[in-house]
Amino acid sequence: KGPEVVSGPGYEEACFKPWNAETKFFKWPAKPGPYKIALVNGFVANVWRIQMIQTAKAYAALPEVAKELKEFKVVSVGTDMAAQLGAVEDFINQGFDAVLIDPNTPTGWDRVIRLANQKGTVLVGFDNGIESKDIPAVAQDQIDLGKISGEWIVKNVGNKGKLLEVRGVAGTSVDNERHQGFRQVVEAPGNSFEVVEVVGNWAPGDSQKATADAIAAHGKFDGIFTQGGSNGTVQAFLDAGQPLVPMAGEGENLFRVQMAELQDKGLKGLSYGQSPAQVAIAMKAAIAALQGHPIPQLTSVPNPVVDYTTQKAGEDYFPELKGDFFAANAFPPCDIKFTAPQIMSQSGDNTK
Amino acid sequence: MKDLKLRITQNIGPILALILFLILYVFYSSLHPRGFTSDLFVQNSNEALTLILLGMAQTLPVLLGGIDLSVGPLMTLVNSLASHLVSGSAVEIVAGMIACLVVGALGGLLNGLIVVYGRLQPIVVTLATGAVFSGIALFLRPTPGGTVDPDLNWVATNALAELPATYGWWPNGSPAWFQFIQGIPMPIIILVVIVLVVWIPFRRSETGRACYAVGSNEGAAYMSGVKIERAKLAAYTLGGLFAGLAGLYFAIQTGSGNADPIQAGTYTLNSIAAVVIGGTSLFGGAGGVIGTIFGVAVLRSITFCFRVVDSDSAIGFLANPLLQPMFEGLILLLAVSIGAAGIFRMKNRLSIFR
Amino acid sequence: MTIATTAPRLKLSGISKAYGGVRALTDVEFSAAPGSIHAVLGENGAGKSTLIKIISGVVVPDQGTITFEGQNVRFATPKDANNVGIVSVFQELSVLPDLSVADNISIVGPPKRMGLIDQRAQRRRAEELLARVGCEDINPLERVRNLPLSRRQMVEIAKALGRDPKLLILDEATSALTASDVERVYEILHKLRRDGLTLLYISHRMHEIQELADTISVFRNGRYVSSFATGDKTEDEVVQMMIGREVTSVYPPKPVRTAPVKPALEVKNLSWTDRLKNISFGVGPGEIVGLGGLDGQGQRELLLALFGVLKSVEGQVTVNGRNAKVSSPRAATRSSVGMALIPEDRKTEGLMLPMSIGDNISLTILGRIAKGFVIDRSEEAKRIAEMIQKMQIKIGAVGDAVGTLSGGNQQKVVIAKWLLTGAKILLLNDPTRGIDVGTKQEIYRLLRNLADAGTAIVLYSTDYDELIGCCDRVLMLYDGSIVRTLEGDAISETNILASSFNLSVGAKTSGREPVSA
Amino acid sequence: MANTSLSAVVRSIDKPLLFAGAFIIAILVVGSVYTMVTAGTLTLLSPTYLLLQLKVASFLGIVACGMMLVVLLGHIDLSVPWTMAASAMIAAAVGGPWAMPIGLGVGLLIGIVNGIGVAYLRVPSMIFTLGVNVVLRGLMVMLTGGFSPSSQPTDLMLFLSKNDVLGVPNPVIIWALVCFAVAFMLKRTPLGRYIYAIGNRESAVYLSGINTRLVLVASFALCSMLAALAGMLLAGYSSKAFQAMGDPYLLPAIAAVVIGGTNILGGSGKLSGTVVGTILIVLLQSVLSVMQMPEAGRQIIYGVVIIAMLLAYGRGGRLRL
Ligand SMILES: Nc1ncnc2c1ncn2[C@@H]1O[C@H](COP(=O)(O)OP(=O)(O)OP(=O)(O)O)[C@@H](O)[C@H]1O
Ligand SMILES: Nc1ncnc2c1ncn2[C@@H]1O[C@H](COP(=O)(O)OP(=O)(O)OP(=O)(O)O)[C@@H](O)[C@H]1O
Ligand SMILES: O[C@@H]1[C@H](O)[C@H](O)CO[C@H]1O
Ligand SMILES: [Mg+2]
Ligand SMILES: [Mg+2]
Repeated sequence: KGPEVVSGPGYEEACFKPWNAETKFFKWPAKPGPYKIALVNGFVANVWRIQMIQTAKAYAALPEVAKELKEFKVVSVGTDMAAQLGAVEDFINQGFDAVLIDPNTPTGWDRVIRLANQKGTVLVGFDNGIESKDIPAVAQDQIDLGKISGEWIVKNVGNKGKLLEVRGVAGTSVDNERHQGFRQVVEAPGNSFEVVEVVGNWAPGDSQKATADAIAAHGKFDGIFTQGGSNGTVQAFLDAGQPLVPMAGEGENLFRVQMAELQDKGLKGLSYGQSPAQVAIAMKAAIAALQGHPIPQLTSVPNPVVDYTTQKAGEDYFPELKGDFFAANAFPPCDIKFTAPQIMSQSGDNTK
Repeated sequence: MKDLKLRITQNIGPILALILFLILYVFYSSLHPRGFTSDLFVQNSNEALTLILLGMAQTLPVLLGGIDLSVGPLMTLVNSLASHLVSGSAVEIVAGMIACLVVGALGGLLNGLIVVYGRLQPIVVTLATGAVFSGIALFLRPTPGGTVDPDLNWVATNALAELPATYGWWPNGSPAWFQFIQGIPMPIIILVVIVLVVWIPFRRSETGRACYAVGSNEGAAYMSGVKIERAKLAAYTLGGLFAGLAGLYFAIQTGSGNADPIQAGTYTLNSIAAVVIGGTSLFGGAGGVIGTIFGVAVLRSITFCFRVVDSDSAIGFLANPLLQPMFEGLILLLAVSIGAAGIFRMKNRLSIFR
Repeated sequence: MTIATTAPRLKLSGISKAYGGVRALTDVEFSAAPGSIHAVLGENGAGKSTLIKIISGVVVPDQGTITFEGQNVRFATPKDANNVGIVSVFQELSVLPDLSVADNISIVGPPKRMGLIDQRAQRRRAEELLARVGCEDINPLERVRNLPLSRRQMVEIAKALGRDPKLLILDEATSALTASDVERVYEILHKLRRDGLTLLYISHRMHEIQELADTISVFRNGRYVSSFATGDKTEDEVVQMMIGREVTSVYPPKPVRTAPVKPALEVKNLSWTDRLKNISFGVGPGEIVGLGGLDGQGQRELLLALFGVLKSVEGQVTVNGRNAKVSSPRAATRSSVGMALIPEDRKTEGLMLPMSIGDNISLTILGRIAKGFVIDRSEEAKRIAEMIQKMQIKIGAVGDAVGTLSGGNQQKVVIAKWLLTGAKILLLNDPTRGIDVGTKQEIYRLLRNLADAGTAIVLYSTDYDELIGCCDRVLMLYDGSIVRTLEGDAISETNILASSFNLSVGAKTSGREPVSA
Repeated sequence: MANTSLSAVVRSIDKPLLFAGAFIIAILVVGSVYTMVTAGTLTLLSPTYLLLQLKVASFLGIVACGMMLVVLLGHIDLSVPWTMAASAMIAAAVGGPWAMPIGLGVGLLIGIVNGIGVAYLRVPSMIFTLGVNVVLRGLMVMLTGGFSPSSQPTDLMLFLSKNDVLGVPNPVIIWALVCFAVAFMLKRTPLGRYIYAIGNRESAVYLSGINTRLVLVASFALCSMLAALAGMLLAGYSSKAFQAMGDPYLLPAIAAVVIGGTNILGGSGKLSGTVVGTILIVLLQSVLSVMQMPEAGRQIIYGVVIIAMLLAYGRGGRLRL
């Protein structure tokens, strides 16, 4: 059992953009709504995940979505793969129609996928990748994020010099793919960069410490690529009295504010967002699938990227907001339109 | 009769854990739309087994009066190793599994050797070896991946029925006696086998008792002519073996390897919590893995419950994903504080010191 | 009988042992014959325990040789000694509190079935051995933690017998035993002697030695003095050998009781769980009141109750006529109450063994000698020095760990820290257990002087000699209530033993409940 | 103690200090060789680098001071990570002049809760503080999720963590002050003596008429308040208070304390050791980072160093028999 594998065209291609030409489509037999949908998150104690959950709840609360939902349940199982597999299987057993997954690891999903197919449950992965080709997933191209950053750096630095790469949490696929993409570009023939690599764990504190050390040991840099905790890296340069240089970083609001304020001090910035709003696309995909529409096995979510020249206050970043959040939060083609501030300021306890 | 009373008072910890588990589990399975089914039981035991095995690994050092901060990393190390070794031909698979368990045992033995001959405190030794194990794991599996035999994965994570089915033992129907037991989840069978074949004999052996003796009063044990070094080494090695089993099952269950140090840390801390809830004294000398099994059951049941509470019910707030993490903590605190009830019943204040 | 008759079973020659700076034993010659109960006497710190530890493989001597049954032996661990038949019951008990009595008794070499411990057989074995030492009342499944000290010592003895030793060593193994237990142990030891065992017996109770030993060896500060048959020398001569000076009467004279003063401490209908029942008595300033009776009749609980350690105690306690609400040791030590308790077990309740002698002594008064938040160190040093001097504590330096002192000196430290507080009501829980005659004498004097200076003293002792020698009054406890009060000449061995023995039937069932974990 | 015997002094002339000190030098040498070879510089020996390390070390150092107090009692505080985060995040959320006092208040509160759990409920600290850590994490998820609080440190936090006095970074000065205060408390006040005493034998201290529960609660409170202080300084330093900001501080803090020669079972240890232990850990982390050692290698070296240090001087004696 399980979905029928069909070839395009898919449904709402503008929103559900197939990863590439080879990407196949899944088609489940249409079910009458309203549906029971669950979201199984892993680690929860970081802003990105919290914002993601908030977005999911806000999206589920939209009238046009709400009418499709009988129940929407969210659990965060922490960094424990067994618990995450268990939770998904539990919701399958409970007879949920679809389960959205922000996976702790890309591997190990075969069993639950097999069960889901037996019971006709739709699973949709998002954010961190899932290796299996038998489950529909929504993802941003992390390798591409690395490449974009690399190309932008080459554009702004020229094709030689000393670069600082601040990496994310070791062992995660997100970290690895961004790293690969970046290296592919800067190590491409024609470029001669010396790249100094440190680990910042996507956290400002760690990034700042690692950057400060790197500056102390290696002196001046000509360009920076960081995966997160971006403002920490900027801070380290300021503290060390080092001239700011072109830098590609994550989508934290605080970093974008710095990009705006410090550009004439040399911080030419690029900010790519791993958007927490992916979750909304995943839910939209799940509902579509349940309604019998074909959806891509791998939906490519456009990588929201702004740089110091293109970003607009009040839209791409929010100087007046002191809160901590990821600025990129809207996907117009999928008519997902909340701004991050809307999301983060809604009160915590509106569960549907 | 008098003895029964004595036995109960002496095992009050595990008994309390069992009761607590039953309460939570009945609550969960009664709210569960499908009720208590074989599927449910299979899923729940899959989810619990790895932590149970790791809790067992933690129990031994704790019985000695120590603690082992390296069980999680060691499990992760074996898990990463298994993702390289446990695949291919039947022979390769078996050999691979044995290799994994040996590595686990050796890891435990290493801890034991440093603790005994280095005469260092277990908590700091394992804090350090834990880092080393994590490092090796990351080295083996820089990113999650690898493969473990899919049939093995399927068999080990389903009801017993799938065992003959997967390997086609009885092409023309399974024998009658099998019908009775085929509903039992594989993880439960694995657990029972391990307890019967490894733990019970150890517990009843002289060395096993020596571990309790050492944990109870090392000096006295030494004076009484107990082979304290052998006991310690045995305990740590067995602990390592259990950690290895945890890592191996984890690999089989997830069909892959993952060196994530953060996950390793989570598992270590949960294993300690499970041991305590299971009624093993952190001072050593009293307790056992049976209690720990219930301890894990309690921990897991807490999270199970969050999946079934209805947001419009009286306890709907438990359904709020942004409140759950806090309530998880509060319930954990509650569970580990149950022992405190005893404190208030103590009529002699001296008995709280130990 | 004399020593030379038979070839010695055990022979030590030129044995020396030093712990860091401390010379515990110097060039010791010693031998013990088969079929003999051989008492080893000496002051605290004379080296008795060290000698025993060397014989039983706990510590390795720096020099010298040990010959056992003609063979030259070297023990690296107690196990080695066990293997040749040397079994010891140590001063610091070696019981395993969390294990059952049965497990403790068969901790090594348990009966086995198919390579595993045979629980049933082990239990039977325990029952037999316990019966042998007359403790049928102890349940083999009970955790040792829940037994009072005297029962634990009996378990230890049973455990030792279970290893059918050739050489059995009892290092103050009877220090907490009560009259009836002792009787029983004597019978056993005599039988073992008839069976040809060698027994080394260490005790500070003179009358025990006289009754039991056939041979006596005396040690003085780490050196072997001499051996002789019991009865060849008078008690006073022996004591003189031990402490190297005249001892006149061990006990200071009791003052003639004047008209009863109004009590400093008065207790009315004090009850606690089922262990204390309507206890009423008073202690006047200058009075030493003894608590007697078999061990485990509630004496310890009574002291703990007075000192505020026990919860939900009923009844009324008044100090100097004022109602004293003592709900914690802290409250008990308030200057308005001014109590002090010398606890049962100095190692776990009296001292922080790894900390310095000084830190241990001054602990009780830090609050008082602090100027604002800061300890006045010169004042502290002064007070400590005074106490060490006054109590004649034998120490290397005040900075040394108290754990390195011998039992007696450790006990002096415990007393010292309480005398510093200038307590007016002194509760003592068997304070001379494991303490040598010389030190005992000092302590008795001290108590009497304190009493004369107006301190009210309650003294529980498992040694009836002491009750007779020191107390102005003795309250005999049985099963949690005062059954008899002995006063003046009525405080006699016969009376005390009499009351003890009448009660001994009931006593069998009384020792079991937990005293303190 | 007023007059410890000379031998005792000599013995305690901190092996930890000597070994750890020597190792710190070794780390610097290795690091310098590396920079010399790769960049042809000796930056690791430059005052700027060393001051930077001291500055970075001060956060861990302050946490370790607090941790040492509870370790001396024979306990441990696993709630430090989210005590740091909670105090910093709440302080940032509150903002204004009251931010830091309230942050410290949060620490105090957490400490009291830990203290009550350990001293009154007698739950082993290892497990109670673990639970408290989970609860705090949950609370912060709720806070961020529900109210999107400001995460920006106040000017005071920024000043205390960024500025310096005569070239000495403020955090370093604060760390030094904390050290002096704690060392004095341990050496010269009754509370300090009680802490050591309880670490050796609580029952004896209790029977000496001392309110040991109060001592326990006070120590846990101090530990948490120091963690809170460190958290707020860290927020100032990285100009942001954020989820999980304390997570990288737990194990290093424990390691610093034990490398510094404090007995993990309580009862003995010196603050000077903890300070040196802190510096060792921070330098090690930094130099490994500078040498771009991959995570795997880092973990292994980290563990090996701790064991080596302890084997060198941390070996316990035999049981006292
Ligand atoms: N572990 C140790 N470390 C240092 N010194 C010790 C140790 N054990 C004993 N000593 C010292 O060795 C000497 C002999 O001690 P030992 O215990 O043998 O005396 P003892 O005769 O048994 O005294 P007591 O009658 O009080 O038991 C004492 O001065 C004691 O302080
Ligand atoms: N007091 C004791 N308590 C517990 N175990 C002991 C004790 N004394 C010795 N042992 C054990 O017996 C073994 C042999 O003792 P020994 O003194 O030869 O050790 P060792 O290897 O010489 O120690 P070191 O390395 O310090 O020289 C030791 O490894 C120790 O574990
Ligand atoms: O998974 C998310 C995103 O990948 C983001 O890049 C960082 O936070 C993690 O939790
Ligand atoms: Mg002795
Ligand atoms: Mg040696």
